[in-house]
Formats: sequence, structure tokens, C-alpha cells
Amino acid sequence: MSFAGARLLHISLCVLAGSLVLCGQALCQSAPPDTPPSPATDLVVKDTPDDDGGSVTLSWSLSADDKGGAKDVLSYEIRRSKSPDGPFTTIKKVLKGTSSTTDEKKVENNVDYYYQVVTKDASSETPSAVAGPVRAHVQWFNLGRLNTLLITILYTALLLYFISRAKKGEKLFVRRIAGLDALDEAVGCAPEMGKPALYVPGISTISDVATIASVNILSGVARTVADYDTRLIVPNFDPIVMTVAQEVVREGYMAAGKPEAYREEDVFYVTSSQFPFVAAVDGIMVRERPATNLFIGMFFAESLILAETGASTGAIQIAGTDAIAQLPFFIAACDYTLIGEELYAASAYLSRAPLLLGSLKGQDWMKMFLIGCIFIGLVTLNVGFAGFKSLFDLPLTIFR
Amino acid sequence: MRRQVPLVICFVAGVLMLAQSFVPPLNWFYTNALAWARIISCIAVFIGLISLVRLHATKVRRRAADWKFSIITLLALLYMMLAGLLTRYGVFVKLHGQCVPGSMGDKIVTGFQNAFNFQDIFLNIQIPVQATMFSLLAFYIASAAFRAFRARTFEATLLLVAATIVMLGRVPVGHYIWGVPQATAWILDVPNTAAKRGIMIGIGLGMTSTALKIMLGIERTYLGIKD
Amino acid sequence: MTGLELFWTWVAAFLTLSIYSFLYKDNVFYKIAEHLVVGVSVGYIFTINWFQGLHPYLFHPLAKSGQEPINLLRLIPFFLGLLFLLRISRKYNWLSRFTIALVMGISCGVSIPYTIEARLIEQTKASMIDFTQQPSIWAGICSAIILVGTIATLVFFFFSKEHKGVLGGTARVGIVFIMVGFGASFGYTVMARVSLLIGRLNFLINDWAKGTYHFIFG
Amino acid sequence: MNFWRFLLKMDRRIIFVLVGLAVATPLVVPLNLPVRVTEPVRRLYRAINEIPSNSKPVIISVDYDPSTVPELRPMTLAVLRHCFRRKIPVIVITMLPAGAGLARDAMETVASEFPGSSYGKDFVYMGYKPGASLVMVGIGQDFQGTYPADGFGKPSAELDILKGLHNYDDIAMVLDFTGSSIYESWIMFAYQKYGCKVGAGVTAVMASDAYPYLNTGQLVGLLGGLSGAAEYEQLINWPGNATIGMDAQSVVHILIIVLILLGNIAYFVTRKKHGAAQVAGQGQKGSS
Repeated sequence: MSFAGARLLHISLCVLAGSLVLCGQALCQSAPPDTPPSPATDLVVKDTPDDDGGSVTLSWSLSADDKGGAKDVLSYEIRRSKSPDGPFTTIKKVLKGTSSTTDEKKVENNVDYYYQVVTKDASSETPSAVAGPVRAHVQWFNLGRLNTLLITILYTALLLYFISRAKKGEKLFVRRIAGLDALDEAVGCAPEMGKPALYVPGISTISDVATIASVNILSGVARTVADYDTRLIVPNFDPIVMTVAQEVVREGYMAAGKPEAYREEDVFYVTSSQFPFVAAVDGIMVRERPATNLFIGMFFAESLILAETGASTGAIQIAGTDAIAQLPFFIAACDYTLIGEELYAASAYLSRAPLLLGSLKGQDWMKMFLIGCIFIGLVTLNVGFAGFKSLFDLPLTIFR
Repeated sequence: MRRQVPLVICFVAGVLMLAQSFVPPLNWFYTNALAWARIISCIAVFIGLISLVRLHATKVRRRAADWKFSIITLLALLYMMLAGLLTRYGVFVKLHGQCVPGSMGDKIVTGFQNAFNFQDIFLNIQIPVQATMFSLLAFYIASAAFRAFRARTFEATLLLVAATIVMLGRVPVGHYIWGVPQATAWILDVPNTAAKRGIMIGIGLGMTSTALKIMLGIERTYLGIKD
Repeated sequence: MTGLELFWTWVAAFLTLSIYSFLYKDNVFYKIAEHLVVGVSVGYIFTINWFQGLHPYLFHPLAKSGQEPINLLRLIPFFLGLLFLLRISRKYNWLSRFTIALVMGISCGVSIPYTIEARLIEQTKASMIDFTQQPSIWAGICSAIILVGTIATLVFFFFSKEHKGVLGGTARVGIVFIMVGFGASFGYTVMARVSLLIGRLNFLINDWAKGTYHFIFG
Repeated sequence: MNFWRFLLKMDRRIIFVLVGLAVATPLVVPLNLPVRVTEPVRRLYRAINEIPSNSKPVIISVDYDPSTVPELRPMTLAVLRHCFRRKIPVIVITMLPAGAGLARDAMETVASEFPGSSYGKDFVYMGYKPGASLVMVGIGQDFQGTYPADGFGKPSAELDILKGLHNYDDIAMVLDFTGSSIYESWIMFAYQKYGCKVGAGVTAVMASDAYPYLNTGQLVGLLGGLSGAAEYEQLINWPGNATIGMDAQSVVHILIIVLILLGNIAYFVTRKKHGAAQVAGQGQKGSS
């Protein structure tokens, strides 16, 4: 017998068997097997909040047959029309157990739409009541981020206020930061030993704020190093950071009045791969034997490899990072470590520029503001009022 | 021109980026700007390349210390670039997706085939060196602990006691010592959480103020501009 | 294992041992491995950037391909990228500042709201603890300790006041929390690091030594 | 006293040698130190033990890449061995392109230890499919439609193990071994949507994030890192790489603790001799 023939026979047998089974079921059960599922109810449609239009949010109550019921619901189909009477076209399908979704399929703004949700099982379906009309709108402001905006404005205002006070010549106190005092000392000891200093500005890109802070510190370091006529070696992980580092170091040498001592080949690119970079910097540390190693910026697991290799060469080491996971290792293996916010404070502290010192004052006020918020939140929450805490929800929903 | 224009560019880009997170219709700027930054950083790789080649070529020319090893770097670089480009552009290589673990973490690379052993070199030279460099930490974590964990000061004592308890609590032996598993869990859940949360808020303040200062042009060291 | 696979296993094993030799001291083998991997990794990055970066983000949007319209806006970053390449010119290198300024502006603008939300708002909110909803007295005590620790740590980072009196005392409590937390992180990480070493030793023992043995003796 | 002075000035390469030996020795000569089994591991063991033999298969999703192999491969092997021994059919899949070779390797390693087992009947390898969540939903709707062929290109219809297998109703349990958050997708789709039991094995670092799912019952059990794997090996009484690895871990941890203690003793002993003046000059090392 040919293949096609066998196939045909197989199919007909299956059909026969299938209809027998169906008959059997129909005979045995009083109810027909194909009862349509009960519909989804309470369909609510509204414009998706806080977006730039083109989207409608739907929510409904699950069909009684979803989960608890006969459990034969497979999915829900979302259908849309521009008129309450249809025709409705299918927009998307969602799985059983889902009770909300958004329609973002070519939704025009400011046009009336009507929706229905169709509950489907294996062989039949039940539409819900039609909901609508609903219009998608453009929101010109994202209310869900109002709290973020307010804090941004408050913080900016605080910073600008204290900076302007500093500009007017007001003396602002900044406490001593042990790691930073050591920085000058450490950089100064390199020339005494006739050795170079090494500065690693982290292994991240310039878009990392920690890298930017590191570059600011590098600027101060370069000036000190130039004063002492020492070499400053800066291996880089990122080409853009390298470019910025070159600018900053050159400027530092110029500020110290020694532009001719600046060597561009000492601020160079290595590779943007984490461990190959570490392998190369380890090599530099054991071959050039810098008297001072500075690891400042964003670091990952390589922190301890760098710091331990540096320690083995007897260099004075200062680290600074906001990578919380790496701080323990720097603290263990380096002489001083700038912890988290100290890294950011450092650039202000080093330059002693009034503008930057003013911003430290603003930072402290913001800290007090947040501690105050924590206290108010604690008190209000524990007397049974959760409203204050909900001001810190993300996204903010209390104004919806 | 040299000083003011960059500051204006920085300010405008920063304000637009900031605004788009509050004003939904400005979202298009976000998508575009990220692609722009990506393109710029890709082009910047050429600057890195030039720097690297210049450094090693100079070493070779001057016969500086270890100049022979610089030849290895230059040859490896040249070979990988050519192999990568030829693999993709080569007419005789039929493309079909092949994936390898990326250089940092889980980045997935598709679309390269193993002509010129591009993939083999990556998998058998770069990956093993990376893994081995990473594993050096097992040695260094021990030597750092030995050297640094001395009860010289009160703070150092805290560091060493907490580390010792947690280390003990992590291995089966510690589970047989009364109180160690509980103490380990407590230290990790309570003081550790508190310290991290406090540090994190501090970092958030520092980052935001640095970013704001740069956006507003108050901090301009990065441009190599002196006040 | 084929002959070629065996060859690559030996290459990987040689490099692995070369890196470990650095633990004793710097030497020729380490230098070879180091210089080799720097070259390979930059070549790899170059290729990835070309095909995963420039192709999808620059070449494709500028070339008519498929149904996507040509995106001429992408010429702006291309132009800025070229300005950045002027770094190598002595005369025009100041033009690269335009590019750097744009990248800085974008980065700062993105990071501000994100940082405020993830690091300030979330963490502040997490510190507002409802003591009436604690599962047990002990849990309540722990929550209180976390609260005290968070605030004390924050006080440690006050820069504009001398750490004396109440402020100094609180800051000192903050240091206690910081040091205990760091000690715990250190101790916790040992296991993960040792696992890495086990992984490499397994490679040397199973893939390299045993693999070679089986290749030769069947 | 010379010993203490020597200790303080000890060349760190001695420490490196000690660490190297501490890791390598147990790998060559297993110590089989006892392991105390924790509750999450025991729960997974019990759940697998309750699956009837020669009945519904389990899906084992091998979603790790080379970087987490040392932690995750041993637990995958241990669970596979348990399934093979209890004659529970096993379907091996992976959601990561980098996991393909590793998944096959784990399956073939264990299969070769059970000479009676046969491919297609007791175990099957379905390979890598892109789009993890789509695949998970696809399995719920139509397994064979999602996987028309196995990882070697053989049509699914020809595989005994897949006969009559339509969706999650025909699967006893999903087990995910991963260093990423893929296990959360399994919880979301396989468990929440389709009510299929899900168990997971994750890296030690991730384990604390996964515990909440255990408490809510969304995970039937959890293996965390090398220690979780070692505990499982103990439960199935089949010491393997994890037990050996844990031996190495124990030895290194104890070594470091002993080094710290000796270092401190040496520090205090020599300090008494030299007086306090030198101590004051020690600087801030170790704190900040």
C-alpha cells in the first residue's frame, strides 16, 4: 500500500474513533460537553495614565470558569471597534488568569473606541458586555513621578542656594576626611622615592557618575603630581574616559606651570574587557613599581586583585568607590578608602573651591530632609495613617 | 566657543533627558539619545585602538623594556580584527547564528561563525584567561584577610569578628556550632542591611549632586577647563 | 576529543598555568598571556562594536533596508563621533569637547531621576517601618536596629559639621554598622571565590590532564 | 617567639600555597566531611521522591553558562541522578544559547552512569529555543508544537517519552538550574498559569532572593550554591563534585579563620614585646 493510502486510512480511522468517543460522551453525560464558558465581567476601559497617548488600559473580573470553575478557560481575546455595535476586530490574546492588559495596537488619540473581552475555551467562546467609549490622550505630565520631580527641584534649589552663599564669600566648614588627607601625602611620597604614581579611574564608562567623580579627583591629583615632577600613569578601560583623563591631567600639569612635563603616552587605553584589563594593570604594578596606587571610581570583582597586587609591591594605596559590594575588599587591602558618598565629596574637598564646598552643605541639608521624612513617616504610620508613606510610592498613585 | 558651547550642549542635553522622564511626549528623545550615545561610544573605540597601537608600536620602535611582548599584542589585535571582519564580510562564509558567552557576564553574541578560528580564539584564549584571573581572588581573599584582619582598633575588630562568624556560618562545620548559623543570618539580615541602606542613600545624594553640578555647568573639570 | 580540541585545551591550560605563575612572581609566561589577551580582547571588542553597534545603530538606519524609513537623525551622532576622532589632531582636538559634553549631559540627565527614585525615595520609604505590623517582638527589635543603623550610617556621612557630641556619637554607631556589614560581606564572598578556583582546577584535572590521557591511551 | 615574628612577616606566597593545597587536596582525595541538610533542600528531595516511577516526566531546564558551572553543574547532576535512579523520565531543555552544550553534557554524563536507560524513552534532550517566556507558555498550550523536534533534529512524534504529552498537565515537575532570574519566569508561567510544580537550583548569591518563593509555596524546594548541591548529594547518598567541592570550601574557610587567629595572636604577642609606641604608628590599616 502506498504511503498516501496508509495516511488516508489512518485519518479515517481516527475520525471514526473520534466520533465514537463523542457519541459515547453524549450518551453518558446529560449536559452537552461544549457548554460555553461564563463571560468575563466588570470590564473597565480607560486611557493609560502618564503616557504619550496611543494606549488604552483594560481590566475585568475573571470568568467564573477561570481557575475555580470547570477550569476549561484557555484565554481571553481582546476585541476593539470604533462603534458600540461592532464590527469588533481581535487585538490580542492573553492567557487565562489575566485580568488586565493594555491595547497599544495603532490606537489613535482622541478617537472613541469600544472594547469587549471574549472568554475562550477549547471549542467555544463567550463575549463580555461592551465597554466604552474610551479615548486615548497624551498626558503632558507624568503624575506618577511627581514625587521624584519635587525632590529634584528641592535638591537643585538647596544646592544653588548654598553655592550662591559660598560665592558671596561665606566661610563654609567641611570636616576632615581621613582618606583625602592621606591622598596628598600619598601622592607626595612618590617623588621622594623617585617612583611614578598610578591612577586607575575605575572600569566603567563616563556615563557612570562615579567615573565623573573620579576624573574630578584625578584633576587634583595631577596638579600635586606635577608639582613634584613625578610621572603619573593612568591606564584606562574606556576610550572616552581616557580622552577626558588626558584633558584633565594635561590641565593639571598646566596649572602647576609644567606643561612640558605632561606625557600623553602615560594616559593610555588598555582594553574594555574586565580581566584582560586587570592582567595588564597588574603587570604595570609589578614592573613600574609605582610608589602610590590610587583606585578611584567604579570597580567590580577585580577590586581585590588590583589592591592585593598593589599591596605586594609595597605601594601606598588609596581607593574610593561607590560600589558597595567592593568596599570591604578595598578597606581590607588598601591604606585608606573613600566610602560611597566620600568619593563624591572628595572633588569638592580637594579643590576647596567655594562653589563645590557649597554643594556639600546642600547635600547635608538634603540628608537631614530625608531623615526628617523617615521620622514623620514612622510616627504617622505607627499611629495608623499611611498617607505620608504613600507619598514615597513609585509610581505615585494617590493623585489618580 | 571653546568653553561656552560645550557647556550649553551639556545643559540642553541634560535638561531634555531630565524632562523626558516627567513629560511623556518627550520620550522620543530618550530612545534616540541612547542610540546616539551608543554610536558615539562605538566610534570612540577607534580612539582606544589608536592609543593602544601607538603605545605598543612606540615600545617596539624604541626597543623599550618588554618590547617583544608588545609585538604579541599587536599581532593578536590585528589577527582578531581581520578574522572578525572577514568572517562576517567574507563571501565564502555562510552566516548562521552561533552564540558564545560574551566578554563580561551574559552578553550574547550572535551572527559569527568560526571561520579563521575567531570563536575558538575567543573561547580558548580570552575566556580561560578571564576565568583564571577571576579565580586569583581565591588566593587574594585569603592573603588580604590574613594581613588586614588584626584587632588593632575597635573598628578593625568588628570587621574581623563579623567576617569570621559569617565565614564559619557558610560551611557545614559551622552548622554544628551552637549559635553560628543564627548569628550569620542575623548579621547578614540586620546590621548589613542597615549599613548598606545608609551608604546607598549617601551615594544617591552624592551622585545626584554631582550630576546636577555637571548639568548646570558648575563642575567643569572634565572638559579640562579651569575656572 | 579530536586533535584540534586537544590542541585548544592545551592552549587554554598553558594560559591558565601562565596566569597562576604570576602568584609566584612576574615572569615571561605571564607576560605572554597578558599581552596576548589584551590584543585578543581589543580585537574582539572592535569586532563586536562594529557588528553589534555600528551596524544596527548607524549603518542600517542610514541605509534603505526593509520597511524602516531612513533615519537621518543618526547622522548627528555620526558627525559628533567624527568630531571626537579629532582628538588625535593637535589643532582641532578641542572640538571633541562637544561630543564629550553631549555624552555627559545625556548621562547626567538619565541618572538624576533614576538615582533619586532607586536610592533616595525607595530607601527612605523602606525605612518607614510599621511597628504595629511586626510578626514577632524579635522581628520588631530587628527592624528597629535596622532603622537605627541606617540613620547612624547616614549621619556618618555628614560633612559640614565636626563629628562631636551627639553627632559624633551617632556617627560612631554608624561606623560600627558599616564595619560589621563589610566584615559580613567579606566573609560571605569567600565561598564564591573559592568556587572559581575549584572550577579552574576541575578544568586542569578533568579537561586537560584526563582529556590528554584519554586521547593518548584511548 | 620567633615563630610569631615569622608569622607576621610571612611571605604571602606561603598563604597562596596553603590555599592551593587546601582546594586541590580534597579534589584528589575526597574527605567526605558530613553535611547538615537544610529544609529547602530536603523539601525538593521529598517532592522528587513522591513522583511515581515510570510515569509523568520532569522537565529539567539547564539555564547556566560557563561562569556558574562550578556551582550549578553539581546540583544538576545530583538531581538528574535522583530522577534516573527513581526511573522518572527526564526532558532536558535550555533557555540559554550558551547552555546548550552544558545541558547536553550534564544529561549524557548521568545517562552513561545508568546503562539500562535509553534515549527517547527515559530521557530526551530538546535543545535550545529562543524566547524563554514564549517557550514556557508554548509548553502549556502544546508541547510538541513548541518542540517539533529534539535537540538532534529527530521529530518529537518518534520519541516514546513525548507520546501523549500535551502540556503541563502531563508533566510531574519543572526543575530549573540557573544563575539568572529565569526561574522566576518558570514560577510565573509554569506554576502561576498552569499549576505545574516548580523547583529551582540557583547560585549561593541568589539564594536569599529566592527564599521568599519557597515560603509562599511557589517553589517546591530550593538548592542554593555548592552547599545546596552537597546536601542533595548526601540525601541521595551519592557523593559527587559538590561534596568534594564543599570539602574544599570547608578546608579553605577553616584555613582562613585559622590564619586570622594566628595573625592576631602573633600581633598581640609581638606587641607586648615592642610596647605600645609602634602600635600607634601602625596607621589606619584595616579600618577607614
